[in-house]
Amino acid sequence: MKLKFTVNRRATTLEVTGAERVIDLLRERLGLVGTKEGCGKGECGACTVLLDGSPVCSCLLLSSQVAGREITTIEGLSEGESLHPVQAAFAETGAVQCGFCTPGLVLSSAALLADIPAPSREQMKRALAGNLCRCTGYQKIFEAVELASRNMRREKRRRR
Amino acid sequence: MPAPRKKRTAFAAIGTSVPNVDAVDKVTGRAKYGADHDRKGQLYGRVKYSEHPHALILSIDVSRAVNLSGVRAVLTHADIPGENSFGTAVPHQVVLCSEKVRYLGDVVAIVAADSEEIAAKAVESITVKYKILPVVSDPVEALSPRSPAVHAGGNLCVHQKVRKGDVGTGFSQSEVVLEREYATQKVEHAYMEPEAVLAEPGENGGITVTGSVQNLYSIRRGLARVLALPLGRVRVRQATLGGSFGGKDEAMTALCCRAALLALKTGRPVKMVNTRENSMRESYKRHPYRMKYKVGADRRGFLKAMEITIHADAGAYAAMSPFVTWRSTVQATGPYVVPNVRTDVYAAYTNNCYTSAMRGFGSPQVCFGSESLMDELAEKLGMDPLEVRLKNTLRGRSTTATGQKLNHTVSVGEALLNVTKKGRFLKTRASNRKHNERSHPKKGVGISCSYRGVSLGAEGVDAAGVTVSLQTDGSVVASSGLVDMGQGAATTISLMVAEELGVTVDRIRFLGADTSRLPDSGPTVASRTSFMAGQAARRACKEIVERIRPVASEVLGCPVDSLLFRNNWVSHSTERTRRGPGSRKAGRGRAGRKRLRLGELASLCFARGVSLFAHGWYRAPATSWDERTGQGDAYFTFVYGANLAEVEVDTETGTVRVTRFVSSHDVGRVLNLNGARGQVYGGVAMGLGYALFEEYAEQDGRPSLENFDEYLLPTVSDVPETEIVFIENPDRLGPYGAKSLGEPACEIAAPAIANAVCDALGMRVRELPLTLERVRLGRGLSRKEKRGSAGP
Amino acid sequence: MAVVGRRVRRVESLDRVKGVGSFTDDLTYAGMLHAAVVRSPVARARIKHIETGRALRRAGAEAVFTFQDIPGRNVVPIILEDQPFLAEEYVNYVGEPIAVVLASERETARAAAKEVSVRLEELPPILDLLKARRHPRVHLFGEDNVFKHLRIRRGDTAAAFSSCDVIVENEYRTPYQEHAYIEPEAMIAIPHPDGTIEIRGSMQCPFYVRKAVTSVLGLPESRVWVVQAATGGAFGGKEDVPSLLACQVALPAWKLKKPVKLVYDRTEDMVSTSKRHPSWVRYKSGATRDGVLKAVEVEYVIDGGAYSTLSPAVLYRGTVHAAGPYRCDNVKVDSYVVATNRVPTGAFRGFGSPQILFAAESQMDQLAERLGLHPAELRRRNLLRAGDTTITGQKLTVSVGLEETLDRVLEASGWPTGQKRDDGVGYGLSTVFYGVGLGAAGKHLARTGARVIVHADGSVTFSVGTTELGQGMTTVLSQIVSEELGTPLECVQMIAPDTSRVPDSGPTVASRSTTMSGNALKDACGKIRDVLLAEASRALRIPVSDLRIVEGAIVPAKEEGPSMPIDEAIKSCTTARLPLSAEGWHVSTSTSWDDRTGQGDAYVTYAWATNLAKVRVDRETGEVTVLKMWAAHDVGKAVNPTLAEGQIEGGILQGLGFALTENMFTDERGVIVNPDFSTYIIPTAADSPEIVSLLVEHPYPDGPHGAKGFGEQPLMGVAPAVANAVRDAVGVRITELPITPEKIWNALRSSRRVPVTQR
Amino acid sequence: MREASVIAPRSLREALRAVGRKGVVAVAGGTDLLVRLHDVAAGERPSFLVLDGVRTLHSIAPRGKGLALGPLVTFSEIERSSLLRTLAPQLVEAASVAGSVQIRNRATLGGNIANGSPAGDLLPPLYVLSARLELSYSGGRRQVMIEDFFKGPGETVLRRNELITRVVFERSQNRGFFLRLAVRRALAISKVSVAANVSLRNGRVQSVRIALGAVAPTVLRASRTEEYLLGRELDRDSIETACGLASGEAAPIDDIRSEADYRREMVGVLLGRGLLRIASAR
Repeated sequence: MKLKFTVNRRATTLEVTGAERVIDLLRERLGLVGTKEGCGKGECGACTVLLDGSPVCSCLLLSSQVAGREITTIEGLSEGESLHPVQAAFAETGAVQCGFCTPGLVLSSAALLADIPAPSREQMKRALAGNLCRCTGYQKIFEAVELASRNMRREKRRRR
Repeated sequence: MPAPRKKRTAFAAIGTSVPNVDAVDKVTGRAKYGADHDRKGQLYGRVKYSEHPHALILSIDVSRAVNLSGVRAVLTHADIPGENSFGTAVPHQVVLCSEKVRYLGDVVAIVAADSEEIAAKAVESITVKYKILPVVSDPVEALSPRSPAVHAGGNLCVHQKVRKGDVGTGFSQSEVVLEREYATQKVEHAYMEPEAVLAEPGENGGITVTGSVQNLYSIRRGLARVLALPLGRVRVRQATLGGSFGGKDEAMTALCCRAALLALKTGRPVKMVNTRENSMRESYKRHPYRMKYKVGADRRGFLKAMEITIHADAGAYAAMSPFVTWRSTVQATGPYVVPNVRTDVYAAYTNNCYTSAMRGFGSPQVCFGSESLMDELAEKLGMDPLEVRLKNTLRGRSTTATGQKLNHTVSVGEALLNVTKKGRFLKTRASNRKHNERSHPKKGVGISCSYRGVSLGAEGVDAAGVTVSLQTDGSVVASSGLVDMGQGAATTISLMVAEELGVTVDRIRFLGADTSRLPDSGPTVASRTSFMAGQAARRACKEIVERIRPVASEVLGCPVDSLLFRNNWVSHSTERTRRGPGSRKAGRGRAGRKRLRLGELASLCFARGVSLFAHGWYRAPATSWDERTGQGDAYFTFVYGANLAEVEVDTETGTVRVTRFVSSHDVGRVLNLNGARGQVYGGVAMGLGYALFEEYAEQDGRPSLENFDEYLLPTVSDVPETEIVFIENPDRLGPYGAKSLGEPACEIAAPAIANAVCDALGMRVRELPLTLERVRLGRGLSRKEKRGSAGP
Repeated sequence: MAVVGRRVRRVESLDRVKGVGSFTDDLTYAGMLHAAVVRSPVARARIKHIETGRALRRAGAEAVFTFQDIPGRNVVPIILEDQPFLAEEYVNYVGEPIAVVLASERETARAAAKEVSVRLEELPPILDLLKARRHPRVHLFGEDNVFKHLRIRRGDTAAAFSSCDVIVENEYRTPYQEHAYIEPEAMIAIPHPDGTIEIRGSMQCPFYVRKAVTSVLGLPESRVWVVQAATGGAFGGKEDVPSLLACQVALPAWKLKKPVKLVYDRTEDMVSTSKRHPSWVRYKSGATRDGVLKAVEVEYVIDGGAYSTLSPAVLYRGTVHAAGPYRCDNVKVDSYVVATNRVPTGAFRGFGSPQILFAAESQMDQLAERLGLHPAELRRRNLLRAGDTTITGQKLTVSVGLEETLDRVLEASGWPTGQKRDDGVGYGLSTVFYGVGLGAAGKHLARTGARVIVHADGSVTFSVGTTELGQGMTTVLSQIVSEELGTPLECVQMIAPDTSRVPDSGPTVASRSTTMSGNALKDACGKIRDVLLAEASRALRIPVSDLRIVEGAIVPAKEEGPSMPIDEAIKSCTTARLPLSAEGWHVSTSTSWDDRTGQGDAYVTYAWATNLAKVRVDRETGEVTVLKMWAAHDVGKAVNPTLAEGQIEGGILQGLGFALTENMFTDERGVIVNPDFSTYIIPTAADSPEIVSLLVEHPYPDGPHGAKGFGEQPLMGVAPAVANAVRDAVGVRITELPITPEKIWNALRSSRRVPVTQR
Repeated sequence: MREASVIAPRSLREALRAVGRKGVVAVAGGTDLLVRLHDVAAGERPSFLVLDGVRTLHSIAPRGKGLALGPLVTFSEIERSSLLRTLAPQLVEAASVAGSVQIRNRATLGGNIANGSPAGDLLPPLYVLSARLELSYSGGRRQVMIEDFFKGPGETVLRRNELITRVVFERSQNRGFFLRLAVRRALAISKVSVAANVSLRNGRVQSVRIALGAVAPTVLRASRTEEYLLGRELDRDSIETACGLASGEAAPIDDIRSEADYRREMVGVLLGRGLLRIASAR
């Protein structure tokens, strides 16, 4: 079947069977290897992508389920040299250690901040619980979300 | 067949004949050349060429290209983060033209797309408006004040000179004075592998390029400058090189910069591979020279003075022209003692394809000039060509044209005698004369000789580094900042490491260069690799041996200086002489050990904390140069060689067949016999093409050919049987006495052939190549511009 | 100092947040095949026949390789060389590799691997570590199934116990802990036409990998080059295991002359790769009334699984750490690592010490309780200070900041002492220490090399033989280079380790990368500084000895006088072709060990830490909520405090997993039944408590800028702190990890039963 | 999963035509199904009937006094629905603690039901809301009460040619809850869960439904407990007794998540906490 969908704001058409996992489509067909596979069972969240803005596990998603929909991967979160505020904050606060879980965590955090601009720690924990990280102990990740939140709100105020 | 060499007992590995260490990859087709590197998700880059040899750019419209589906980036000069130019001598070579185009190979825009096809389509859809300017195409006219300027500072690229003695006095002492003009053509390197590169975004915003690069460090400099990155973030790696001959330097810098710009812009790997047409159009060539020689000699044939004026066509950019022409000034007189010399070499900018380094590097042109001249002088004096040469050749303690007193064994005479003896020069010459009176085709025999400075010389301070790492199992990894480009550097350096550490070559891995892992070792040019990298490798090895000796001595219970490292074993040297290192009955160490595998020794050393890793750095001996007078010790040592060619010329058709070739070179020491022979065979073939067929002709800045259908290279049937006589006068500076060979083998083939042709014809042709027309009619045909060759 | 000690941004973090693909599975090569491993389904059996026909008939399947295809030795050399790369006659654990299947697609390979049928004659396995020693019938290793027995004999414990006022004796157990790095094990082998083979993958120890591949393929080391790809977490789990994977790809790649990739499926990874050793400890401690620890007697048994791998070294660390960071004159330790028919266990952050420290620190609290002393007070009376001697007889001279870590934690936490609470909230303390580096057990490996190149524009590239695993080595080493050469950090770039480019630098384990590679880099930088200073000296006409590098310039040591910017010195050296590149080499201070008595200078130095856990325990459900953790670590010098905190926070959360949820269950046939993230429970963001990290700096003179490694330590004291806190909260002591609600509930139930409505 | 084929219907009719075919498996969110198929080789995988495209299966709508939910309503949609928050708070509570954000964004009501796990978090709430399932097949449909739908772990009465097309339930009474215990705070399967739906009149229990999750082969109604509570005041004694009864009704097992005794006891603890909450909210 011909799959038409949007990947990182770009209309994309691919010939697919429909039964491929979206993660394979992204990694193998589109070369978007920022999306990682850590368990293949939706438990670790390393494969998180945004489907119409909401975090989902791309390892539990069939290509036919994304027809007509919009996917954002880590590569699509920012353009060129620029960084999304969440990306910048992760780098700044030391929220990155081995980095394998980072793309998923960044996307989940970005989705959280789009939904709740100034989340509490509890809200963060709820929103990020689907992304396992074995290195950081999550503390610096919380700090990163807080920093990104502050920066995004400041930027919004400045624009107004 | 080449003369058999006696194996020297002093060495284990040096001088043996081993296959190139990369031979298996190449014969199995598994070697990975520039275009064989691919990455998932890579894009394909293409260039938009200038449509005019000389024009001002009024506007560049990329809007249609940008909107094509599958196009990921379209870049122009405005997108360059750093400087929009590079160049070793004059950093003015433009990456993406902004105001002006200077030759047809200039590029105004680049495209990255999902496929080659889309990229090509995108390039076509770019429109550029120009204001056409008059074309500068003649290097002599270019220097006239009336000529339009290719570059803002005028068209003089460089003026090199030598002033020795007083030529006026010299000519006044001369009984014979000859004035002759010679010309050589522009030729293409014609490496079989066109330029190719894969650029990948690297760590930390850096860039990694892998491709068919010859001089990694100069390309890295260009990339860092254009991309505004620190050198440490720019990583250049060499793919297996499918030939270079000096050709994959600036042309590759431009390609690498363009690919890298696209890769950094898109965040994806970008591959760019030149078609042969692109390569022919854009890549630089060997300088065409117009040479005026005036020579004076006494009646006995001794040279008194030489005055030489040369005009070189630099083309659109300076590239290596200042260095190429400098070597020409040093070698212009040929390997002769000339008391009074005045040489001027001018290189001028034109709107022709630019010229730069090519095997020989400014010497093949002047070798043709000086060696044709010597034959003409001989004829004028009524002497034979050998006699007049032998009278004048440089000898030990002679002083060169640049005033350098030679303090090593000077063997140009020996080389001449070698080839003339082997080729029975005088006898053949006499019998040819008789034959030619009656029969067709006409036969001729010619000789040539040269001296050549080793390495970079006073062009720059010369140094190189090699890292050697002995592994705990006794195998070795060596890596060099100078590269193997097909000339066999990997093998030569491996042999030296084998010699120093006493390992067999199969235990050594030679690593391709990587700019981030090895310090800048200068360019892999000027036949300097064996010499410079060889010395550096030996230093590294010696350092390791120094560190591990004490441990070996302790284990074997013998003095440090009696240890012998050979064939992956360490033993007492005294034992070796009696029974050989493999003997069981060899002497007994303190620990009851007689000998030790190198691997055991290495593990033992590692466990004791001895470092098995060393970096050798070798700085070449000093050279000197006085810009004003062109006097000085131009090179720290020289090599010498002589060639002899026999030809048959069909005077009805102009067809020339080289029937025999004899080549003799003093290389100091043959390191790898196989490799050395290969360099000579290849050099002769290249010189033959230069002499007989090859010409990259241009008219008003437009080339008249674009591929090998019209650019003729020697085929297997054109190449003569070549006999080789190596001379080994070990140089006190060289590794094991070795000097160099790669370029000498090439520079004097053409004059030997030309002299032979002239001998057969009984007529002098002073212009290369000796095409059918020149041989038959005494002049060349002018070529018409090729259809479509100037298209986008 | 300009850069060292600053909270600079991790150098690779920009690439990581952008998702730049540099992990193993992100790499693809033309013509690449995928491998899958055929594994033993049973714990112990004799192999009768391997049938590959059906697998090979599957479309896309390319080849199957068994031990018969191995050109070199069928051994994965680690310490004892008892582990075959592919099983020959016997299989000894569930998941043991038997064959490797190759196919064009990963899924095809995995499917085909299932179709390789192995006929087995099952044999009775040993699955219990306590039954393994001197098992009457099954001999898996030697006569007694003991891979290694270590002992410490110090003083006279029997006599000492008789003089003790309080003696506490208990048994403790800890289970498997799985590393659960988020990136599964992954490896690629690329055969090159020049007769070399490149191994690229997720790993800690490229030189171990090289050794394994050379052994299996029978090649010289020069022809095997191992490059670490970005590694998505390791924690010890990528220390010895990648050697196996590398062989699993190298053999087919070498035979087929094609690149081969292998990425373990998460379940395969959990079933077949190493874990933390399950342990059993019998611990007896005695103290006098005034709170002096008089005697300790320990029997420590850990389950090494079917092959020895790194177990002897793991046991060594556990043995040295057996009594905790205390003075004790009478110590008797007997520790054993035994062979069973279970997956080989190996390195995991802490390396044999978290298990024994769980016991040791649980003991200390019980002693305190019995003595009526506050846990902090008892520890203070016994902890090691400069001038003291450890239980291995090592005299400590400098960099002993244990007491300060205790003070800092007590001060920061405001731990309310003495009052009795009834809110289910409790506090638990642990003080621990960590021997830095490989210690005497690995002293033959205790060396590192480095290469530094200063480029013409002053930018610097360097390479070392140790690896970045997420711990921040690259950044810390970049900071050290930047500091040494006065180059801005942005211009320093580390090049990924490649065994052919750097000297064998031993493994990246034992929290040794900062100290060892840092020192090697200092050595290399020093050589380059000498060249730069000599050049400046020539130009400035000031003797080298009177010059120094300060903030990007070479300046006279005395106030006045001309100076030279570093850049200019570099340019001048470059023009003169002076070598601005150097190799560095560092051999660690010597250590010693007497196998008979267990006495010696076990490690070059030690890191020290105090942990305090505040928990709430739900008396009805037994659920433990960790409310807050405080941790103070003496790290010598924090080269980058942000990264050091990152190590503490990450280690604590792993420690909490070890303490509370992580457990791997094996059924009666030796099959692990919960090999995935939905059943093997590691902490999520929602489980992460507030963590207060405190850095204490007692410089270690032989470390770069005083730094000593400590990356493992944060995990080590967490479980006992939690166990002690649970005891403090609800009065039950759990001696077997993990501390599950069920265990607490059972303990509470057996103590009393209270109706729900009355609580 | 490359080789398996896919049917992606745009209408219910198309979907129903496909569902009966041999080797066809319906996929809703896929969060359980694709986990189960993770280790199944490509060649052995079923054809997927991907239901995403059938619009009518996504709706949340009032029906009569209750609600009708399409089976493709996701956990996240349940969590965020203000309608459900007032009408079925148990369901909202259950939906909001299950899995993770990523899972809740894909996991569906219908999938959770069809999956048939006794630990499925939405099931106890549906039990206490007396949910009725509409099962459709080509040419007809039937209704099944949720309690009659399950036969055992992973076993249901859903026929091969049927799809769950609607879940209808009454609105919750004035008091209800869902409580559970799990091995960690998120991303975990319940060890034990309790849902209740209680109405009180004059302080006495007028109606009550209690369902227990993960303590028997299927979700269990604690009917003896319900019977006991009916008509009683919710006080310490009655709650204590109810807890004891409920524990007795549970039939849990030991597994890797927990132990039978513990689970049994926790049924009582959770029920007690929920009932105390109700009692104290009066």
